[in-house]
This record gives sequence, C-alpha cells and structure tokens, in this order.
Amino acid sequence: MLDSLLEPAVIFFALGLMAGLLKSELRIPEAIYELLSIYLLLGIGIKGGLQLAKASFDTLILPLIGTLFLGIIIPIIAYLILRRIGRIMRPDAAAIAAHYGSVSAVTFAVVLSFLDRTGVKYESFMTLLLTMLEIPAIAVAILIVRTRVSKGPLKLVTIFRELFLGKSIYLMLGGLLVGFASGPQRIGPVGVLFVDLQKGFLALFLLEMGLLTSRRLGDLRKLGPFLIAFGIAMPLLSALLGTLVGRATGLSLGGAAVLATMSASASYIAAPAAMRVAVPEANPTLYLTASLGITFPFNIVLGIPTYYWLAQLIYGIGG
Amino acid sequence: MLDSLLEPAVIFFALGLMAGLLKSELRIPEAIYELLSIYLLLGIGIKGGLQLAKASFDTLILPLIGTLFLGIIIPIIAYLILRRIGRIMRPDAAAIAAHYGSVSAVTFAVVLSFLDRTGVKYESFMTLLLTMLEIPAIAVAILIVRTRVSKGPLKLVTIFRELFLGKSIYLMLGGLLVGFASGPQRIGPVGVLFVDLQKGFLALFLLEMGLLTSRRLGDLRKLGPFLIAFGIAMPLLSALLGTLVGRATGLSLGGAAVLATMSASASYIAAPAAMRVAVPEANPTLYLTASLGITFPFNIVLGIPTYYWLAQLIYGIGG
Amino acid sequence: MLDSLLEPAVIFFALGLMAGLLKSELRIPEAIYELLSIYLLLGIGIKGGLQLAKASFDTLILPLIGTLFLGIIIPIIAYLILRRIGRIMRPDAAAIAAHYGSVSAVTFAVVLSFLDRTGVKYESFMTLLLTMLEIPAIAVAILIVRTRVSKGPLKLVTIFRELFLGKSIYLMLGGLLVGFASGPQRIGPVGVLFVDLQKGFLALFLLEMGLLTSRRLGDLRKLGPFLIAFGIAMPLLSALLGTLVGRATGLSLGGAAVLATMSASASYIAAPAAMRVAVPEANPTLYLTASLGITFPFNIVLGIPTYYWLAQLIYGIGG
Amino acid sequence: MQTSKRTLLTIVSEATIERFLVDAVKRFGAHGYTIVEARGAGSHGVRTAEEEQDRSIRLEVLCERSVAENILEYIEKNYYRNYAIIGYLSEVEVIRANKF
Amino acid sequence: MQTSKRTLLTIVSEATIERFLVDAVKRFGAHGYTIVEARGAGSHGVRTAEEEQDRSIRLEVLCERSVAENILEYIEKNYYRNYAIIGYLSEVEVIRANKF
Amino acid sequence: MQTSKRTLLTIVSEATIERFLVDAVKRFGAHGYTIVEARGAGSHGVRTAEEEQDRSIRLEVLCERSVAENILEYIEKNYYRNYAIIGYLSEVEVIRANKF
Ligand SMILES: Nc1ncnc2c1ncn2[C@@H]1O[C@H](COP(=O)(O)O)[C@@H](O)[C@H]1O
Ligand SMILES: Nc1ncnc2c1ncn2[C@@H]1O[C@H](COP(=O)(O)O)[C@@H](O)[C@H]1O
Ligand SMILES: Nc1ncnc2c1ncn2[C@@H]1O[C@H](COP(=O)(O)O)[C@@H](O)[C@H]1O
Ligand code: NA
Ligand code: NA
Ligand code: NA
Repeated sequence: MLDSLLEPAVIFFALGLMAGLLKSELRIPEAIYELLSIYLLLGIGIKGGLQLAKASFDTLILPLIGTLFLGIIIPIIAYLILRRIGRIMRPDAAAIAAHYGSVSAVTFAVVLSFLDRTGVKYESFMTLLLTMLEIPAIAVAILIVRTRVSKGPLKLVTIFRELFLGKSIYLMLGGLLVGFASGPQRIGPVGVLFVDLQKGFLALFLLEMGLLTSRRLGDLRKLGPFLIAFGIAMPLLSALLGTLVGRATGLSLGGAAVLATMSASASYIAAPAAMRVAVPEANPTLYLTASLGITFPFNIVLGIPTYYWLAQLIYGIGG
Repeated sequence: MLDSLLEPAVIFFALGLMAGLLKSELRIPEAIYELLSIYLLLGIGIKGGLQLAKASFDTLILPLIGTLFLGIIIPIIAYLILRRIGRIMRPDAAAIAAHYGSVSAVTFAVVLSFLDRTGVKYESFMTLLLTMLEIPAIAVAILIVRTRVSKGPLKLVTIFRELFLGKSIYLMLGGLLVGFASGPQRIGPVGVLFVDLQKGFLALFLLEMGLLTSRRLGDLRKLGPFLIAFGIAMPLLSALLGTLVGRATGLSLGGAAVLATMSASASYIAAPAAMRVAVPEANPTLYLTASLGITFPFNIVLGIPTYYWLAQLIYGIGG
Repeated sequence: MLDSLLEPAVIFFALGLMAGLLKSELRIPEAIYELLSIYLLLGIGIKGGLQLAKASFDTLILPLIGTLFLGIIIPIIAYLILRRIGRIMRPDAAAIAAHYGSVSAVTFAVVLSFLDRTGVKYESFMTLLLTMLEIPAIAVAILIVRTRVSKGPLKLVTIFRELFLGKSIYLMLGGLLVGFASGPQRIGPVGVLFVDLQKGFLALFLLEMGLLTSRRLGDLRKLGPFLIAFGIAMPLLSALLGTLVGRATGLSLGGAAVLATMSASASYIAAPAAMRVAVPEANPTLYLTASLGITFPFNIVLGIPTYYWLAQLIYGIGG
Repeated sequence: MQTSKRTLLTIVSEATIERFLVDAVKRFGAHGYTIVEARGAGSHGVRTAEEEQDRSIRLEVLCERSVAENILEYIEKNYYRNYAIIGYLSEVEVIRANKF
Repeated sequence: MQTSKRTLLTIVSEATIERFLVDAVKRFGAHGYTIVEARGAGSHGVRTAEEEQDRSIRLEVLCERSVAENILEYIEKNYYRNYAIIGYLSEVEVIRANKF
Repeated sequence: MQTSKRTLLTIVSEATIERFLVDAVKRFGAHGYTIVEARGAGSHGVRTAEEEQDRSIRLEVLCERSVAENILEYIEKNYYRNYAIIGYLSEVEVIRANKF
C-alpha cells in the first residue's frame, strides 16, 4: 500500500497539490488542461477498444447488466443518504448524487495502471462498462431533479445533449470506436501515442489535478462535517456494491476491483457540466469540493489499494 | 477503399466532424491547433529531409520541373474555369485559384501514410516537391490578382513575406533542413517525436480538422451548386494532371499518386493568409468553405484511394 | 565544433531566430511555451533523479560544496565587475548578477545531450548540483539588493517564495523526487515520455527560444558595448571557475564540463521572476537582453563546445 | 467626425451558459457580439479559469439602448440568481450607426 | 483625485490585419495600445477563433480625441469594406495625462 | 430600467504583479474583479505575451467612485514608477447596485 505512494503518478499528484497549497507560481494554462483531458479520454477509449477487439461477447452480457444496475442504484442511494442522513437540500443532494453515480476517467486509468503493475488481469471490456456506468447515472440524477426539484426552464433535449454529447462520454466512445475498428494491426503509431505513452501523460495530468484539488481544499470548511465524511464513506460503499456486483456477474477478481473503483469514483468533468445546467440552484462549491477535493485524492492515494484488498477479501470468502 | 475508412486518422476526422455537426461540447483551444500544426509541418519537413539525405539528385530534376509546371498551370486552369464556366467574380476567382494551386500538408501526410500501409514505394524527394508546388501556385495567384483585379494598397514585399515567411512553407523548409543536415545518425529522439509518432499526432489533428470542417459545412449553401461541384471536380482534374506529369517525368507509380494527391489538395493555411491580404475584396467564406468544407474531406476519405487507383490505371495503360 | 552546428536542436534554434528576425508569421502561443517548459523542467529533474538512484553519495559531498561555493561567488564577482568596471547602477547590477549566478535548465539539457552524443561520461548527480547552484545564487543576489539597493516594500517571505516556490526550482526538485523515488523499475512510460523523448521536445522548445531571442536582439543597442561584452566574457569566466572547482572537487572531465556550462549559463525563468519583485527599480530590458539575447545563444552555439575544450585542456594539464 | 450614440452592454459570466447568453443576444435583436476569455472573483467566489467549470467569459454587445436593457433584464431574471454573472451598461460613440 | 479626460478607441477586428492596425495606431501618434484575443459574430458571420483565419483581436488605444478620430477614420476608409472590423469611442479619465 | 452609476476602473499591467494588484483591490473594499490576458505596448516597450516575463493582464474593477480612486492612487504611488502599468476610470450603469 505504501508502495503505491511511490508511483510516479501519485508523486506527480502530490507535487501539484503541494504547489497549490504552498501557492507556488506553477500555473498550467487551461489550453493544456483541455489538451491533456482530450488525449486521456481518447486514449482510455482506444485502449479499451483494442482490448474489446479481442473480447468474447458472451461473457459481457451479465457484467453489462450489473453495471447498468449500479449506474441506477448508486445515485439513488447517494441521494437518499444525502437527504435523510445529511439533511442536504434537494437540488444539492440531486447534483451531488449525479457526481457519485458517474465516474472519473482518470481514476479508472490509475486503477488499470495499478493492476497492470501488480500483474493482476481484468476483463477486456472494462472501458465499455465505464461508459455504461456513466450514462444511466447522469440520467437517473436528472430524473431525480425532474421529480424532486422545481423544474425551471429545463429542456429534455438540452439534457440529452449534456449526456451523450458531453466531452467525456463522446471522446471515450469515439476512442472505443477507433480502437475497435482499427484493431492492433492498423493502430500503429496512434497506439504508441495514445496507449503506450498514456501513463506518461497521465502523470502530467495528475500534476494538474493536484493543483486543481488544492484550489478546492480551501472550500473544505464550506462543506461541513457531513459532506466531508460522505466524500469518503460513499466511495467505500459504492466500491463494496461494485465488488459484489462484479462477483455476482462473474467478473474476475481484477475486473471486480476495476468495477469497484469506477463505482467509487466521482465525476468532475461530465457531471459538473450537466448539473450546472440541469440544477442551476445547486451550489457547485459543494459538489466540486466533495468530488475533486475529497473523493478524487482519496481514491488515487488510498482508495484503489483498499478496493483491491476488498476484492481479494470478497473473492477469498467466496472461493 | 472501404478499408481506408477504418484508418484511425479517418475515424478521428469523422469523430471531429460529427462532434461539430451534433454541436457536442468538444472544444479544442486555438493554442493546441497551433501546436499541432507547427509540429506536423516540421515533422513533414523532417521526414522529407531524412529521405532526401539518401536521395540521388539526378532523378530529381525532371519531376522538379514537372512540379513547378503544375504549380503554374493548375491555378491558371482553376481561374479560367471559375471565371468562364462559373462566372465567379474576379477577386473570388483569383483567391480560390490560389487555394487549389497550393497544397494541404495534412492531406500529403495522409497519402504517405496510406501508401506506407499499402506497401507502395514512392520517391524520397516528395516533400521537396510539396514545397516546390506551393510557392509558384501562390505567386501565380498573386500575379493574376495584380493583372486582373483592382490593385488597392498592395505591396509586393508584403506578398513575398506571405509567400516565403508564411508559417507553412517556412516550417516545412526548416524541417527539411533539420532532417537533411542531421541525417539518420544524429536525428535520434527528434526523429522519434517528429517522424515515428507523426501518425499519432496526425490523428489528433484530424479530430480538430473534423471540427473545423463541420463549422464550414454550415456555409455550404452560400457557395452555390457551381462551387460545390468545383470543390470535387477540380481536385479530380488536378490529380489527373499530377499523375500524367508524374508519369511523364519518370516518377514511380507511388510517386505519381503522391504528386496527384498534392495537386488535388487545396491549401487552408498558407493560401488563406496570403489571399486575405492580397485580395481583401475576395470573400473568405467562399474559398474556406470550398477548400476546408468540401475538398479536404473529399480528399481524405475518397480522393486518396481514387488517385491511387487512377495512378494504377495510367501506369497500367502505359506499362 | 562545426559539427555541433548540425545538431537538430541547434538548427531548430536558428530556425526560430531567423523566423523572428525576418518577421515570419510563426507564432507559438504562450500556453505552449508554458507546457514545454513545465515538461522540460520535470524531465530534467526526472532524468537526474533516475541517475541519482544509482549514485554513490560519498563522491557527492565535495562537488556539492564546490557548487554551493560557485553559487555564492559567481553573483558576487558579477556584481563587482558590473559596478566597478561597467559603472552599472546598483539595482541593475544586482539584478544582472542574479541572472548570471543562477542557471538555464535548457542550456544544461543541451550540454548533457552534447556529451551523450560525444560519448563522454559525467557524474550521475549533476542535476542535483544544478538545483544547488540556483538557490544560493538567487539568495546572494537578494542579499546584495538588501544591503546595496534601497529596500522598498520588500518582504523576506515574498523572496523566499520566489526562491523555493518559483516554477523552475520547484519542478526540477519535484522531478528529481519522482525519478529517485520511482527508480528505473517503476518509471516505465513516464520515463519514455520525459526522458527518452526529451531531446525531441527540447528541439521544439529551442525553436521557441530562437523566437524569444530574436525579440531581445532588437534591444541590443539599449545594452551598450559594456553589457554586450559582459554577456560573453562573464560566461567564459564562470566556465573557467566551474571547471577549476570541478577539477578540485574530484569531478570527472565530463562532470567538470557540465559544471562549467551550468556556471556559464544565465537564468531566464527563475531569476527574472524573482528580480522583478525584489528589485523593481532594475530595468528588465538589461537583464533579459543580456541573458536571453546574448548569453543563451552564445552558450548553445559556441559556448558548450568551448567549455568542453576548456575542460579537456585543464584536465590535460593536470593529468 | 460624425458619430452616433450607442449602448455597450458588458456581461461577465461563467462560461457554462455562454450559448444561452448568445441566444438571448440574438433573440433581442443585437447584430453582433464579442467574447474574450476571462477569470476573476465576485460573490460566487474566485474563478481561476484553470478548468472547464471555472472558466468565465466577458461578452460585449454594442446596440441600441433599448436592446441592451432588454437583454440585461432577461439575463437578470433568468441567470442572476443561480450563476456567477454581472452586467453593466456604458454609453459609447460609433460610426456607421446602422450596423448596431 | 485629479483626472483628465481622454478618449478610449476600441477596435474589434479579424487578427489577420493586426500589424496594419498597430502600424496605424503608431503612425497617428498614440503612445501605446492593448490587445486581447477575442471571438464573436457580426455582419461577416461567426468568428470562433478556432483557427488562424478565425481569430479576432480587441485592440484598445487610449489617446487624445483627435488621435482616436484620425485612427478610426483611417481604419474605416481602408478596412471597413473588406474586413470583419468594428470600432467605437468612449470617454474615460486618466491620471498622468501626459502619457496618453 | 432602473440603473445606478458606478465607476469602472481598468488597469493594464505586467502580469508579474497580479497578486499585489488583486490584494489591493480587495483591501480597498471592492467586491470583485475581472481579469483577461493581454499584450500591448507603451512607454516600457512592446509586451508580446510570448513568455512569462512578457505577459500582461487587463484588470477591471466595478465599484464606487471613491474605492476606484483609492485603488488607482495606491497603484500609482507603488507601481507606476517601476512597472509597465496604466489605469483609467469610466462611468457605467449597473443593476443590483448593492453588489458593487
Ligand atoms: N466588482 C466587480 N468588478 C469586476 N468584475 C466583477 C465584480 N464582481 C464580479 N465580477 C465578475 O463577475 C463574475 C461573477 O460575479 P459574481 O456573480 O459576483 O461571483 C466574477 O467571477 C468576476 O469575473
Ligand atoms: N454589435 C456588436 N457588438 C459587439 N461586437 C460586435 C458587434 N458587431 C460586430 N462585433 C465584433 O466585430 C467583429 C467584426 O464585425 P463584423 O464586421 O460586423 O462581422 C465581430 O466578429 C465581432 O467580434
Ligand atoms: N495609450 C495606450 N493605450 C492603450 N494601452 C496602453 C497605452 N499605453 C500603455 N498601454 C498598456 O499598458 C501597458 C503598460 O504601459 P507602459 O507602462 O506605458 O509601458 C502596455 O504594455 C499596454 O498594454
Ligand atoms: Na461513481
Ligand atoms: Na493543389
Ligand atoms: Na550561471
């Protein structure tokens, strides 16, 4: 576990975080953030598409259904916890639920990198599951908004645009298509740039994520103790659900650890953009600070090894 | 032919195009466009310079003369067609002629990539020919402007600046110099970054080009049927001329296909910049939409395989 | 020596310089400059950290002390020369001294690349020495400012922020940490991106540096003959000191050439930022033009081979 | 020099709602607009423009007083409550007044 | 506080002709200018700033009324017809008026 | 439409001292500010924004006249001598005046 702290990506994240907290002059232009996130989303998709090209689809059906189930159930559970236990206001609860229902692509990339290094195998269709987890989660959150929060000038077409044409889903699905259609024979230097070098650019992106996280930490006191606790407890709960669903739908131990991690991860690209438009009354400080200031660093540093250990435990019990 | 649609670069282009047409939130900052085009222009030059380092120059003379001839004749033909058949106004006709006389470096990179994959050889000095096609084409267009269009506050020195110091010619010639002077022994990691990884970055650039093309498609109706037809017929005509000149000057089949493709390609970096200053009266919507909205996608998706097939045909007849 | 002019990096620099002087339209957005300098500073650190991971630390002590000594003595010598011989005003003299005391990371990367290609070995802790040269140099310059220049609203805490949290020191030390902690086993694709490809990106950065240098050349006449001469004489003197200290502290010939080059190099990232705040009365045109317009190109093109030759001479005499 | 009075409406807003603002500008009859990327701070906290959610824009519309007022009123009603947004008006002089 | 009136000339133009505009600003005697990158829309269509041809700039010149009028007049005569460009004047107050 | 007068202070400065300027803006009681990246030229020469040292910012503060004057006075006293910086005031109209 301590070992995972020596990963370049984790050190890069810590460097960015410290630079931000110490008010270093380090500054990453927004254009670079944009470039790196486009690159990573495409790359995650392409890597998944290449793996998918050699997947057998009969093993896919059950995990796919399980993932869709997680995408529906996690935001509902999150909403209920936020309302019942946390007494969070409806718009905020709905928006936060959307974030914890959907996923963080970078956290996904980090868990794959963790398993690759540890030498643990996982199913070749995990990236497809990643996108399949994202879509119902945001849709459910919007449904909650429509039924529980005052409606305002919300148009369904606008929302579906956010959903399918948001940058992250679009690029990951696009990358999946590139990887799947091209296959290993045709992918050539595109594969070198987007897959082989991915961990290098991921490290650089984590430097930036560290900076962004540091900006959010200043708002921690605005969250209050309940939301801070939620930012750690919710991913643990989601990870447990993810592992159990993985186990129940026949995923390997590695696959279950990945599904657990995606379930545990919280969105900071797709969900914020969608929620800003769908629930303008919700306070962005709350969902961004919880997702980016607490859950993201928790997952990167402690969460991933924990979820792997959890999967080992559950698979050990059953096996 | 359908096979070429599965190329990563082509899928990337389609993804960008679709993102633009569906009004996805995908947005590539201008700084990234600039970085990628500088990288590609240098890389195209370096790749050419490395090849040139091992070229035998006695086989270069005839194709070089042929290329200069194409650079003179194509914009004149284009201008005449635009004026006589299309009844396009003089400034617009001159500006459009400049675009179809000069070249698209990205289209060039795509045809090389197509031939490399197909396993077809081509001469090692094609990049040099590329720059040699660009310069007379823009010069001839400016001459047309000076003789056929009202002159305005046009200074020759300004124009020559556009010609030789425009970003695209300057960087391609610079890259040629780097590749030629360094040679394969010294190029090392510079070669890895600029040549080996080129297709990876080219794919990313095509995503951006797809977005840009989508912006232009909205202006299609402003073009009218003649210019739309011209945007497809002119490249076919230029490709035919290019193939014939290639054949006549002793190029290999692959070389002729490359020369045909460059002839068929239309500029969207050098020519627009030069024409905006040389013929301010010309309407940029016309030449940008024709070049970027019609000819570029046509060449990338259908043109290149067609020109290769054309070269096979012509070389078959002769052989 | 002429041979070193054929290096891709040097040609790239010349291309940038010429583009600027000829007023080409080539334009590199600031975001790209930022990206490349972050990348290079991290990469220089990582490369150094990987080497450090296999260094034996008993050979480090003496060179480290020697380097700290250089970091203290060079800015003092520079200040005295500027005041006594050049009659430069105090604020300007102090600010210029800071620039010549501290280092240029890009020049450092170029000398390593020069020695790698020439096949000359150097110690594995040179990058650590680089950061150790930078810190005392800026601290001494600030001390000079505090004692010799009117103080103004200068707060020590502000200055120490500039020192340790300035982008360049922070990223190089951060990179060192990444390289050292990860080691060759864990560094993987991060190493490929940041170390193996470094010379490729360095070349691109030098294109940009050429452009920036060209902007400064226009201000040459504002420098006056003394400062122009200083911009060449001071690096030669510092290089001599660096070589002697290297020799005296037991560095290898290659190590001494590197230490000489760092001593000779002048800062254009850390020092300008720190001096603009510490000595606002100093005229930035003077220190930027001397450092970026004269010393940087001199070092890249002529200085490095000269310092290597100097080291050979001094080691020959002694050996 | 012959100039005419027009009103310049300046809006600084979070970038998320750019397309809604541009739609409003067109709907109320302005003939153009200019946007620059911005960052800043206000009652909704610091916006550093380091990531998508934190980007701001500065939107200018040169138009007749009544159009500017209509746009500003519409924006106040629909966006002031929930978004980081401000707007202000100033009087400027243009040539070719029929353009605006 | 002692302030003086000066005129602020703002020009929004396609970026292609930046160097001509800057030359004009200097030629008519202004002592400085400020440029920011912009995008927008007007009678020449939407300019998204996504590529070189589509970039716009917003140029400000703080100077005496007569200088501002001269620059604007010159630009109107030479560039309004063929380029995507607008300009407007506003009155502002400066300190250290001799700078402008 | 009911509007109130406020003063818009615009400062164009080299980017190096951004944090000092922002501190001053807050200290004198303004409730917000807007920054855009800029380049330009003035008595301190051309600033092309190509590298860190050459970046400029354009800072706008919407506030009461007295606050604007205090900020401008402070900046004049502390930064005009040694830095590339200018400032000017203009009168604008706002809604929700209590925000500013
Ligand atoms: N007093 C002010 N002066 C200048 N800009 C302001 C001011 N207040 C707010 N802004 C800008 O408007 C945005 C939204 O303001 P707010 O809704 O007050 O957070 C801020 O992020 C600033 O860019
Ligand atoms: N009414 C307007 N308000 C603000 N900016 C405008 C307006 N009209 C035009 N512009 C700007 O000026 C540029 C050129 O205008 P035009 O020549 O009308 O296309 C546009 O791209 C906009 O950035
Ligand atoms: N007359 C002017 N009009 C507009 N902007 C100016 C003017 N003078 C100076 N500036 C801006 O203010 C910055 C600093 O001015 P200065 O201190 O005169 O060099 C310049 O880099 C310009 O961006
Ligand atoms: Na989740
Ligand atoms: Na052509
Ligand atoms: Na030095």
